[in-house]
Amino acid sequence: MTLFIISILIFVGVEALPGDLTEAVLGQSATPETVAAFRKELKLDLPPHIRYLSWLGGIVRGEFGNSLANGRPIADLIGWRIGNSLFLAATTAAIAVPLSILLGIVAALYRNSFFDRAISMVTLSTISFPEFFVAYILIALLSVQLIIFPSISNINAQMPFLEKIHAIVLPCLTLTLVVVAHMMRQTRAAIINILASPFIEMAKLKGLKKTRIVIFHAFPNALSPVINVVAVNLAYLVAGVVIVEVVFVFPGLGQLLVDSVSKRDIPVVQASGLIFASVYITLNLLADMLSIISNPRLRNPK
Amino acid sequence: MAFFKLLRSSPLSARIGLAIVLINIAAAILAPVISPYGETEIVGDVWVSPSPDHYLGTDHLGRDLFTRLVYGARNTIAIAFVTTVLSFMVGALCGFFAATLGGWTDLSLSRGVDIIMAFPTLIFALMVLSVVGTSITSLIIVIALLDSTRVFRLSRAVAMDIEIMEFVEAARLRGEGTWWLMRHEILPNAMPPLVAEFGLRFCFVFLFIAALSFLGLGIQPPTADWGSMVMENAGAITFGIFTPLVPAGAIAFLTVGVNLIVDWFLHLASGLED
Amino acid sequence: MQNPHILVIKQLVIEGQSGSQWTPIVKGIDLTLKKGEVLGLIGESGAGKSTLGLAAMGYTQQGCRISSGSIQFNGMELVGALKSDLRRLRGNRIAYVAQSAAASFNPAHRLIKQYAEAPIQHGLMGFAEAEQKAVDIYRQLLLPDPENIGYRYPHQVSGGQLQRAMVAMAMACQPDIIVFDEPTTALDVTTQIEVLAAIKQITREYNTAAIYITHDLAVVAQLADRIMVLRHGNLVEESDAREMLADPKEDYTRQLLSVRTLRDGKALSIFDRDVILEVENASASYNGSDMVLEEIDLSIKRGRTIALVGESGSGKSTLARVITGLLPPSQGRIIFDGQELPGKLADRDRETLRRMQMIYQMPDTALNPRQRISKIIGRPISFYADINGREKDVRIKELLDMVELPATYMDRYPSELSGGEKQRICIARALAAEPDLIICDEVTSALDQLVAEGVLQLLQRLQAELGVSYLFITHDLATVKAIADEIIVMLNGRIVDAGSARCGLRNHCPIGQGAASTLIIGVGLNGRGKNKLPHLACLLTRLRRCVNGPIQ
Amino acid sequence: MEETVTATLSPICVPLPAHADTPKKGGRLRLGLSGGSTTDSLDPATIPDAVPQSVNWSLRNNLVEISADGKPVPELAESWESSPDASQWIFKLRQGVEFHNGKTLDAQDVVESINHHRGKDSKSAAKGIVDPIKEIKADGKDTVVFVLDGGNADFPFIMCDYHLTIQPAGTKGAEFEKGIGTGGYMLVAHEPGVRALTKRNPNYWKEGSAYFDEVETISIADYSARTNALKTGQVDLINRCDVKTVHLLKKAPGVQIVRVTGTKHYTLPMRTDMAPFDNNDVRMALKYAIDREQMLKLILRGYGSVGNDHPIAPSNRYHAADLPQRKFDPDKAKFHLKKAGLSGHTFKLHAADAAFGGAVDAAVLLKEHAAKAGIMIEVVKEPNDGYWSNVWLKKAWCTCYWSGRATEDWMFSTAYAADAKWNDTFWKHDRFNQLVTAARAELDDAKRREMYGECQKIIRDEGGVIIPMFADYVEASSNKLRHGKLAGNWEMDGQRLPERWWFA
Repeated sequence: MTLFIISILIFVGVEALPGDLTEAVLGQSATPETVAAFRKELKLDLPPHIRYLSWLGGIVRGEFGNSLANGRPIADLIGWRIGNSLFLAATTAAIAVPLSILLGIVAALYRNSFFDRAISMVTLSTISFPEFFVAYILIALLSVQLIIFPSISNINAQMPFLEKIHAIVLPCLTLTLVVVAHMMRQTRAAIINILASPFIEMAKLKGLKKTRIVIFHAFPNALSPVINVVAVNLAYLVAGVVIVEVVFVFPGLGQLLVDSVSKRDIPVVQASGLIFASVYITLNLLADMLSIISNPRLRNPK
Repeated sequence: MAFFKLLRSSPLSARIGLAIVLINIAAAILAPVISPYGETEIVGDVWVSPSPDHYLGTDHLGRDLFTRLVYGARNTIAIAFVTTVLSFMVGALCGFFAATLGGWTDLSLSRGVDIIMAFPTLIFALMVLSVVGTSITSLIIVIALLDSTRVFRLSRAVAMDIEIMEFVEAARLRGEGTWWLMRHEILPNAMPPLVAEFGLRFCFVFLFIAALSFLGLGIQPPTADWGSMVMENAGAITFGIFTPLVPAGAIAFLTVGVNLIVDWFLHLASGLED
Repeated sequence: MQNPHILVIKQLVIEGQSGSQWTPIVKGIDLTLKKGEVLGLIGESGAGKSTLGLAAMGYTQQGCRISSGSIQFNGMELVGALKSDLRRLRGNRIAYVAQSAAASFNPAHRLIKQYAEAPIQHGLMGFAEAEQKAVDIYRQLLLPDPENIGYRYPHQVSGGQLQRAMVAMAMACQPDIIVFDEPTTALDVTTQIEVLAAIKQITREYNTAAIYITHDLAVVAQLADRIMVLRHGNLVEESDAREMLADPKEDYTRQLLSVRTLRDGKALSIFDRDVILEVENASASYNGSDMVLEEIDLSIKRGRTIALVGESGSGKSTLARVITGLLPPSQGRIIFDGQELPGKLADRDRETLRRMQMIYQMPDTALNPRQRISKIIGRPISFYADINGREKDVRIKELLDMVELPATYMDRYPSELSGGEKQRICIARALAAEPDLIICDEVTSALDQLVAEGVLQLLQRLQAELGVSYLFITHDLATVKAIADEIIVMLNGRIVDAGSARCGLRNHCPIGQGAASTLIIGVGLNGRGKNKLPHLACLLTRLRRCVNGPIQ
Repeated sequence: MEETVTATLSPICVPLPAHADTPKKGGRLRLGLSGGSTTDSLDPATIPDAVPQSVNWSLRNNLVEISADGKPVPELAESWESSPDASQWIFKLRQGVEFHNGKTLDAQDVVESINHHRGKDSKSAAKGIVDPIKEIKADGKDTVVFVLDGGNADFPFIMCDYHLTIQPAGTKGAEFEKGIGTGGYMLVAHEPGVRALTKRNPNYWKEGSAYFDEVETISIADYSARTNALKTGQVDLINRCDVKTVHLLKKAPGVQIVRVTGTKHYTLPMRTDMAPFDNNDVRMALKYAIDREQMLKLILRGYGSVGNDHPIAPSNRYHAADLPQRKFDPDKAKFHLKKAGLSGHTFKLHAADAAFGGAVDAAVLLKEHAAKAGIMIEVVKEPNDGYWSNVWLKKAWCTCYWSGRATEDWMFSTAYAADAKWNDTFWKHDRFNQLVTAARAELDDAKRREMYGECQKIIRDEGGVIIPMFADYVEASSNKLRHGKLAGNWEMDGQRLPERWWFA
């Protein structure tokens, strides 16, 4: 249902953009005749609602249709890009999620210590820089000065896995720096919040070690907010990384969407928009489910 | 005054944050006075190193970087501030409405926000800005609206927590209208989390503008704003020229400052002593 | 020779932080505890009894510090001891039972895991052995299904059981001392008794010394060998329990001990037969299908007080919501002063709303913390009567005077007031509307004994002066006895009995005859199963003791 | 190290000895190029930008190609001749040329390939340039005859257009994406907007050409990313260097800068049909209000040459070198503005970097210059997206660029003739239009030079366009790459880099 409304919104949105695909593709060389002929070929001369309905019909049958701009099947176009986007997101998440949770726990454990303050300043600074700037700095340091990692991550299907991993180290690192701060701070806040609970005092009065209290008593109860913030960041990693894709020439979905918007390639915009929306919705659902599973109160009703 | 008393008890970090923010605001207000050159005046060669003539050197067009930075403070802070205020007005209002009225209003507002949030913000902004053009006004409105979805969520959640309090029920039983409930019962109690969020959102806004500038939809040149300045000069970093670090540093500086205050504020509001 | 005292506290001063200042909470108290002895610490909130209790473990809460004095446990000095040494002691040699078991059990872990944690972490035994012991202790504490109850999560067990599980947890390492911090305060009367019995039994059995902290003399009388009365961080009186109960030396102690005064027989007013509110055949539910209230009939006379009693979950508060219009009834009528009211709050006119006011259990949440007292009380005045400016201020002062508060409170925020004062503000706010009926939802249960009594007296006085009616929702029998003209007993969403309060309680009617006894059955039966009726007699005696004060 | 090769069409160029070594085969060339998009296709009718241009020309050939000297030389056509009035052209095709799929090239392939751009239903961007073709017919298997609607002495130049590549007859729709042609490389993989991988065509008919084993073309839109990729050796060549940083890039080890002055120029078209630009004094005022030298220095960092408000580059055949260079002259600007009675008027200049890199900066710079002449300009930054459809040809004054044309006639009849579709100044000048038509059919070289000279003067003094500068094509490559004389008709050696360059 939500997806349906989103698809209508996207359609209306792209329709509302000035110009259409033909003008965008032909650019400076558009003439009224060529534009008209082009439109006819792409059936852009039909009224919008008919185009929408035929698109919807295709989706119901499981067909995304073809790109207007280059006539390729959208499923092919999107297929490997979403694979790439997910690959990047998964790799980043594999580093960022454990790292930020660990840092969050440690920061909560030694809160107001030098370590806590240092880590909070560092993460704060990383989110305070524009994303592309972090990327440039990393490139300048790790790719240009010390030639360790490639500065562009144009992975392709033929690449072996390890080479792929090597290629995406820098975008991964950039994204990690961007998301870790948020997740870590939330983890820390959630745990500290829990630390005010009576059962934590109880645990202290049982003579437990600080580490055990934080990990065994506070963290399990802070899971729900942590899961939620992780979900939000994962959704961002899949859908919101256009800038990193541009800087690192990474063939992800975001760039496709931006290109398609600028070329008014409606079916591609629709399809990728829907994918983003479903990723977002799925992740949120997943987060809700995990929250329930992590909470014995909800998992084992009376 | 209560404020100064509070200030005296504030931790060092909060004082640093406050100082940072005040410096920025002062720079913003006094921009025409303290800047040695005109905002868009070309005064020298491109990317000149710092010298007594140009404290921070020049930018990619040969304009004085210090001047640009100071004017950038003015524009960036003003725009981000207006945007944030707008987004809070819209977001908090809708959030409170949703929480107080509940039912159908809540459902439709929340759904609507869900739908907007399901679409990547940056791309959404990109699309909308392509339609309406990139004047400062449209930039402010579009970002404010996008941002207000986040504010909506927060204020709705906060208002929901307050809404179940008995003093709200008492006011309801008294027969008070929705507006009174929102204005007098909910808003004052929702202030601490909202103020904290305001700080964070404020920082987010100029980072967001910087991202938009990167994609070519930012603030119009020659208006100086930090995000565009980073973007315009970003190419230099590859060659070991520090110019883009200056506006980026300014962004980071202010963000850190605001966050330090926010942390302190949250700490005060939570009442958690540690 | 071994010191007979297991715990010796000398000249202990503990300070608490308020703002940037340190103010003493415990002001130089001496305390000794022998092996196996139960010491009762009694006092109102803010007396410093919890702080003192925790100090026995060498622990202070955040924002507190021990500034001078000494605490010796078994000859070992705890003040200034190494953190690791203290940790080895806590949970092992000295254990703690907190006020709210529901909050003090980690909701994420099973009971047995939390039970076993201390012994395992202190290296006393492995999990299997701890598990074995747990079952034993659970059984001794009369927990149902002792073999399996440990494998439940905290939320799956009732409050009384949870509190007993916490006692069990404290016993896990067989400590020398257990600090009980108001372990029964948050419980219903009946469950209180169960827990008290369990504590008594188990401490005797293991010869464990205990510090028992409470504000309720009735409770401490059951358990303690010796009692210390604290007030404002100072020791008021200390003596043997029997001695103190029989012959208190200090006024303050006497005040605490004094049995609540029953109201005098009230002269029937001319309005006596005048019914202000009638509820006819009302049913209600939150989700449309599961009825929370079923076929409720009720009438309240002008100038009288009706007490609505029942355990939590019996539907008392829901009934209040139905009457106020917050929850429209699915069937039935609500007639106020002869007029049928619309079910929904939004459909009622302002005049009706004015005439029916409500006072809540927790004054903390019932008062907007961001409004000054003048605004809280002033708003109903300007809202209903459209009185503003000086006239309003005069009226506010009158109201403050009525609830026995100084006029200077006008400019204060609720957080600057004590609990009892806040509740008085709530009353003033209700009175500001000049209502005919005030619904009081557990208005005294969050207050200390003496304060609560003051509030009840105030309410009675106001009733006499203003002729207002009260619908009094409570689970506390003492309150009922103190204030009600009539009693209605609710159980599982139905009214199970009704009748006159005074005759019921004053006459100690046998089971099944008067309203009060019905109440007791209702209370007793709830959650225990009707086939355990023989147990009731014993229960009743204990209950009566609680109600009427200690009989030893 | 830097090397300047001026003048594609001028004879001054001497190949540098360093690059005179003999070409050799082998290696994988990796190009990191701007100008690609995920919506690119290999249908020559809709090729928009550098990446598909380069890929298309590695896969396919034209009838005629422009040599490094700027002359039309035979490619798939072996030779051609025209009727005396230049209105009929006969192209003889090369024998034995095979497509990648094994089919042999014949006249029908050519006819269909050109017809792809003609006719009512054509969506081709090249429709405008093939419009004058009245008829195309195959005369046997290896001769194609073009009948034009008027004489055009420069017709072979037209056949060099990058859209007019030759595909096998019958190619349509998605088949274009297979990239079948007669070119030096065959398509292995193509992911629009990401990369294209081609490998050498072992049967390539063109001798001494296509030296690389493989060519990988990677789209890198972000300039810094391109620079970094080159510096870190992930690509061998990048196009469209940011002139602001070229001097820094030059210092990087293993990098060489390749620059060519071509016909590309930046323009600021004013609509002569709209107030206030319908007044030539206003146009003159603005033309005098611009400091071209400083703009060239700051915007192009010297990588280009100043313009003289007409679109004919010094490298063009009939460039009027004797025309005095227009200088920054605030007094004259004031004078003209006053004459127009518009002192104190604020002019709106619509700019976006879509027009050319640095367009917005240039506009801002112009604003500063004009301010010295007391002229107020407001720079309106337009979004890149939709710039060509919403701003160009719509707003009264905006920024624009032209890649230029190989011939004067082509340039003039595309953008300056009264009936031209892209007459972006909406300029109508009778004398100019007569001259252009006459010169097109004129065969006498001296007369033609004279006519085109006058055309340039008219545009300069009465036209609606400010042309502050011609921009070099600036590329940077690994110094392992070698090349011959560079062509200037397009960037990257006339977009023929993959088949003309080699590894040392």
